Amino acid sequence: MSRKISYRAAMREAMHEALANDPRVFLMGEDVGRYGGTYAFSKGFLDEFGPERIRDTPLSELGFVGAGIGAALGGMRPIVEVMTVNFSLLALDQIVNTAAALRHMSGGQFSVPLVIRMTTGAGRQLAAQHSHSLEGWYAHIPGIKVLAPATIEDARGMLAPALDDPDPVVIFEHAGLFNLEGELPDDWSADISSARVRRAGKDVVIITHGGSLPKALAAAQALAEQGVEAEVLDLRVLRPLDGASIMASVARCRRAVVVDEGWKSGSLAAEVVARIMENAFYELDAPVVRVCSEEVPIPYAKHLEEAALPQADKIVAAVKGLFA
Amino acid sequence: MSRKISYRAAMREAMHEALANDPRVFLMGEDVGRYGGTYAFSKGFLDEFGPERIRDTPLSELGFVGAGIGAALGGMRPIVEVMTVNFSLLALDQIVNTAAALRHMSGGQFSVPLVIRMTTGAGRQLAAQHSHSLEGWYAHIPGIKVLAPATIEDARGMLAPALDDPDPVVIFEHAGLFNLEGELPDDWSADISSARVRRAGKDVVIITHGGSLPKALAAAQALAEQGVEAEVLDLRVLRPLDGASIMASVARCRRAVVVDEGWKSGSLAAEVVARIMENAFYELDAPVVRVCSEEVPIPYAKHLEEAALPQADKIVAAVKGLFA
Amino acid sequence: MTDHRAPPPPAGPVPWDKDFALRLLTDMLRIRRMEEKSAEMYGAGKIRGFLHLYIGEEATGVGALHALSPEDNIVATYREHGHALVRGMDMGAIMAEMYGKREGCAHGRGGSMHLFDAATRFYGGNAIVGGGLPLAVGLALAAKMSPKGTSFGARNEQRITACFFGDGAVAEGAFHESLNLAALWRLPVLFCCENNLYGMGTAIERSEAQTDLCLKAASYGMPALRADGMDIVAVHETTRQAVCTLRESAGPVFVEYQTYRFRAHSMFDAELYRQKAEVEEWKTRGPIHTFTARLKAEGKLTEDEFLALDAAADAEVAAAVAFAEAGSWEPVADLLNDVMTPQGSAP
Amino acid sequence: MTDHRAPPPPAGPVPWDKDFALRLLTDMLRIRRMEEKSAEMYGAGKIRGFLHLYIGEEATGVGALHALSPEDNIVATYREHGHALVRGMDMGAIMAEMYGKREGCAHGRGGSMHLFDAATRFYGGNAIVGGGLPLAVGLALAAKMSPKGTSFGARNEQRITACFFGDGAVAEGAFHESLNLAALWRLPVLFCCENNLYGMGTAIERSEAQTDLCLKAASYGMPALRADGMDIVAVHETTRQAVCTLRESAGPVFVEYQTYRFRAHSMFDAELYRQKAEVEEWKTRGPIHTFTARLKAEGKLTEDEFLALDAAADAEVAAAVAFAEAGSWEPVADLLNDVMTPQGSAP
Ligand SMILES: Cc1ncc(C[n+]2csc(CCOP(=O)(O)OP(=O)(O)O)c2C)c(N)n1
Ligand SMILES: Cc1ncc(C[n+]2csc(CCOP(=O)(O)OP(=O)(O)O)c2C)c(N)n1
Ligand SMILES: [Mg+2]
Ligand SMILES: [Mg+2]
Repeated sequence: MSRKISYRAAMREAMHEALANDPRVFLMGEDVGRYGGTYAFSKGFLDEFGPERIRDTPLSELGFVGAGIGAALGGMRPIVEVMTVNFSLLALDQIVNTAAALRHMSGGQFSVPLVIRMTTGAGRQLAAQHSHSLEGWYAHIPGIKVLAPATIEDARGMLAPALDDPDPVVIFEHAGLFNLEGELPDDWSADISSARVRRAGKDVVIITHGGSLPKALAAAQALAEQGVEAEVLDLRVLRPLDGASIMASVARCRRAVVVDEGWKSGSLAAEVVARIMENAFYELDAPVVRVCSEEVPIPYAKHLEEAALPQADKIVAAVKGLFA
Repeated sequence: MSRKISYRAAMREAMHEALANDPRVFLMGEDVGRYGGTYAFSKGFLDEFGPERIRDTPLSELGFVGAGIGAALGGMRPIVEVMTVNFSLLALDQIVNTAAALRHMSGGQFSVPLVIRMTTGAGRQLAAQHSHSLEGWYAHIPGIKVLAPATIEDARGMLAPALDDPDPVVIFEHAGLFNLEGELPDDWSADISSARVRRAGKDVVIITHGGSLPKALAAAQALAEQGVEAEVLDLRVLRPLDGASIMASVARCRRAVVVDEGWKSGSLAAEVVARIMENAFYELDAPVVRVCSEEVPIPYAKHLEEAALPQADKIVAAVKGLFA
Repeated sequence: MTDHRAPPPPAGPVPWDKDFALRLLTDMLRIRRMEEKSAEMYGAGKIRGFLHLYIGEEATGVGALHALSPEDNIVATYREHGHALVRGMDMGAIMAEMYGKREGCAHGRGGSMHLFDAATRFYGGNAIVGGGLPLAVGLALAAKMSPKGTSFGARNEQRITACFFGDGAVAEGAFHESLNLAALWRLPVLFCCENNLYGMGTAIERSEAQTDLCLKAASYGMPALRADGMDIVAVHETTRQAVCTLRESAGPVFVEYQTYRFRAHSMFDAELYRQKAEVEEWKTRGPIHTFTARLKAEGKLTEDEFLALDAAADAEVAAAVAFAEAGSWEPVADLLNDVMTPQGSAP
Repeated sequence: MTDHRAPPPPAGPVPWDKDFALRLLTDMLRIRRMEEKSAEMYGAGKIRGFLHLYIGEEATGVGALHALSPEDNIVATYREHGHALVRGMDMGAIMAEMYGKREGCAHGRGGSMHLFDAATRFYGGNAIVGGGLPLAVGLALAAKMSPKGTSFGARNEQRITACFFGDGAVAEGAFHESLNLAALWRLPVLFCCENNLYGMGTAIERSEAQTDLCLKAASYGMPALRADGMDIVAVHETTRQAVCTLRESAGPVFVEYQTYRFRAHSMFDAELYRQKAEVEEWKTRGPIHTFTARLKAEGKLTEDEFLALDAAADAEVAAAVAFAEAGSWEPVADLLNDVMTPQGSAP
């Protein structure tokens, strides 16, 4: 018995559950309280949990992310919401030099059980400063885990294990998914360690994550109508990558396309391709190709933004290229 | 007729020349003046050029890097020195959201002729917060150029074209190279667009940059003594990558090892491997492998730090693995 | 919910001749009508992305910018349509930019949050809160130290860089670093803080431990002035005074304009964080109708004249919309334009 | 070159009983001897990386930390050997850490700049200037809001988080954001600014437009106190007063300690930025010999007692060095330890 719910509502439920069940959990970030959350994720929470636990912060990304690290060290389980990945650039020093390194620098004396959530991605005509997809940057840093819930189940299920995790976990939520509606199964519990096949196939595997998953699924659907059975692998966990699942899909399909909204050069997709090169070179019937964002700051104009981002038709074309 | 000079002295000469020849050029950063430069690159400059042009800044990385962008917009040609890449995390917002995007956001009305120099890399037992190699992060950003002078000629020659460039150029100087001594040829002029073969070979190409170049050359030497002719390709320019030179070496050698001091996952090396996969798959006799840093915040203890970083013996072993 | 009681509406004599007074009134009307139309076009789907309206705050930008010279540099935020227009940008180029058309000031690459204009030294349009502050410091540094004969930044001791930012930006580290640098290096920066009491949904008392923003300037040894941002006379005279102080002290000056945003933060804001009554009370202090009333009371403006000005503004808006509608789309083939500067073209 | 004239040497009565006075003197001596030996061992190549000595500033850390309780949290910088020692860390564990040995407090992973100790709530050692400030705000937030019964952060209204940082850190955005957050949220943070007049080679007047650092606190509505950091009596009494103020006001307090670094910034500093004479003058204010003289003048200390204390410190140092020398290296096979927390082990 499942029920229909939106990605936004699922994430909201997950936060509500965490706040209701664990007094150490609190939500901190810009406009999470009175405003109701930039994307209405925490609407109503302020009245229910109060201003101490639904804590509106000043515009001080470096300061309140660092405060979240300190609060985690102090025994709390903070959920720090950075409004969008674009603003997280201001907090990177605290995330990379403190949160990720503290356990190691202290010889294992201190862990940082912190969850940082942020909206990522383009597609809403917000232009160059509001359209970054920097998950790949975060996935480069030892000492943190990086998640990308791309389905309703994961929006509902990934927060709990992230909060249970003794180390910093960064969760990327793609703005293009918030209004996604779908069936939430009764058992939506999720791990934060494995990739998952979202559509089975045998001719090619489309490896992707986050906001590109619906595009990959649409491409697979279109390809099916043309007789190509594309498998779709959702990475889900961007650090550490689930190499075994990637290699299993590649071994099965012998062809792969990696789709990633990050700019192509230095993208997370490059890491996936490199892993395939290192571990499944002899399984490949064709070189792996990438469908990423064009190397341009994301333009405002709709037609240019669409042209800059991965799209289902580009994925279809890339797949066909593998059989040409 | 060449002359013997150190990497530090070469970089110093390049800055001195720029300051002496172009009144729009000035040097700004922490301790570039009275202290003489953290690594003595600008020792004596204060007396010669004065405090306006050899401008000591407060500890305000975000602020003075942003001020450099504004000064460039205002007609100057600033050389902004961020003491080390580790501290540049505090300035990333200005570099990514302003310097790199401004020309595009303004529809081409404003360019940012700014040069940002920073020390990068590990190897001096400075531990987790002072040992980053994040060139790969910068190389992901459209709108900027990224350079890694790894030789005395490039330390001497790359600054001038970087200053002539109308767009932001970020120069990474690996601390392990500063005391490098060598012969500077009379013509040390350098381009900022191409990779260069530092040692010719035919059996395998070792692709690297920056502080790993001497290690790659040492490995090639050791391999030669064992009968393996390794070519060494110095990327020099990390964005945009010189794909043609990479593919030419790969086509010549049919085997490749990519060496990069960044952490393996999401490293610049991953991008190089992905490009080879996309463009030279059928030229390969074996999968390309990477020799990168281990996925650990760099430890202080000497033996652990050495074990965490790429070393000549690891490169030799990786190359031999390709022939196993 | 905090209640920000509005002080009594601006009143008192207008110390300007009719001509000047009407010029400022006209600019406020031009902004108001342009933005009302922008909101309408947003509803119609012609404008997308984020749209931050300046409605209610017009006196601040108009009064301040009229105290500056064409040689000065301007740095603004994502709530900058008004500043761009007063600065002298063509309304058609602004509207076309919001439409995403090639005829826009940035060919549709930037949109509402990224208006730029080299001709009027308008350095944008910045969607990162506080992001313009370091930029302004650098522009002032260039004006102070750039050698004679350099083209674009040609040395100009007289040149001021005015940087507009909101109350929310004051909490950012960028604010602290920028004010310190400007004061330490004695740079001609006019820090124009548009305090509209909220940063998105966060009231200033929940953002600042010290809500008297002028006290912040003191911690950098920087002179600070405050003006009623709803009173264009106070805004303009205070800004003129600030410019004098800046020239005499040969260093930066901080000005706080106390104003209020009548509309939602952006087009996606349910305004749960403030009471309708508070907004209504502030609307009684509206910069346009209060200034209009004062001018009429002084016999500097008749109803007919007002209607004529308003009609002219409407006509300009209609023409701007027509221009935007008639505009073209940049070809997708040009997507990668303006990422790097073409070789040879000097910046 | 600026000349920072030193005020007259600390003098006057010591308002403490002999026992307490000697405890503080002893701690200053222990730090001094430990660091002198560290410098020697650096020269001998036993210690590598960066080594930042606290020599000359001992009165600050010793006087301040003795005003705090074991329940309080401490956050420090890369110049933290002294704080770590006074806080109660074993000198052997500190020395072994600097040697990079497994027996070090962080098994040699951190080194001189990253001393940590959970047992004494010593949260490090931070090599990013200003990096510890937000951390301290968060620790105080946890102390204030963490629910009863949670193990590590067990709620403790009495718990203060003391954050040490230098004058150079004041220019960082992190300082601004952290002080505002602490004041805005009324958090029990004691901001301990060790103003030694230089940030590396940059004198404070080239770093701060406003060199009166206590005025900064005012811009956050935060009470501020100042103490002669070379006078351990002033440091301790002022810090005790600050703690009282913090408890009464139930909010953060800022304390500036005016001190001076006798040695180079790190082991790679040619000290071109200050005059020898300036250093020599400040040395006449040395915290240890001036305090010793005052105690002797009051008959609270005899030369023999002093020599005995000094000998004890030397002995402790010798033992610490022997411990470090005898220590072992972590096996390279364990390189990847302590990156992530092993499953099951609660943080
Ligand atoms: C660094 C950063 N953080 C968060 C945001 C999201 N945001 C956009 S506007 C805004 C409020 C800014 O308030 P204020 O500075 O007072 O300007 P106002 O909108 O009131 O004119 C916020 C939080 C942003 N754009 N940049
Ligand atoms: C963010 C950052 N920028 C630069 C540095 C390099 N650095 C290390 S210590 C230091 C000076 C700090 O001065 P201050 O805060 O006064 O502390 P002090 O060394 O005087 O105790 C600098 C510039 C750093 N570690 N972190
Ligand atoms: Mg505001
Ligand atoms: Mg100092």
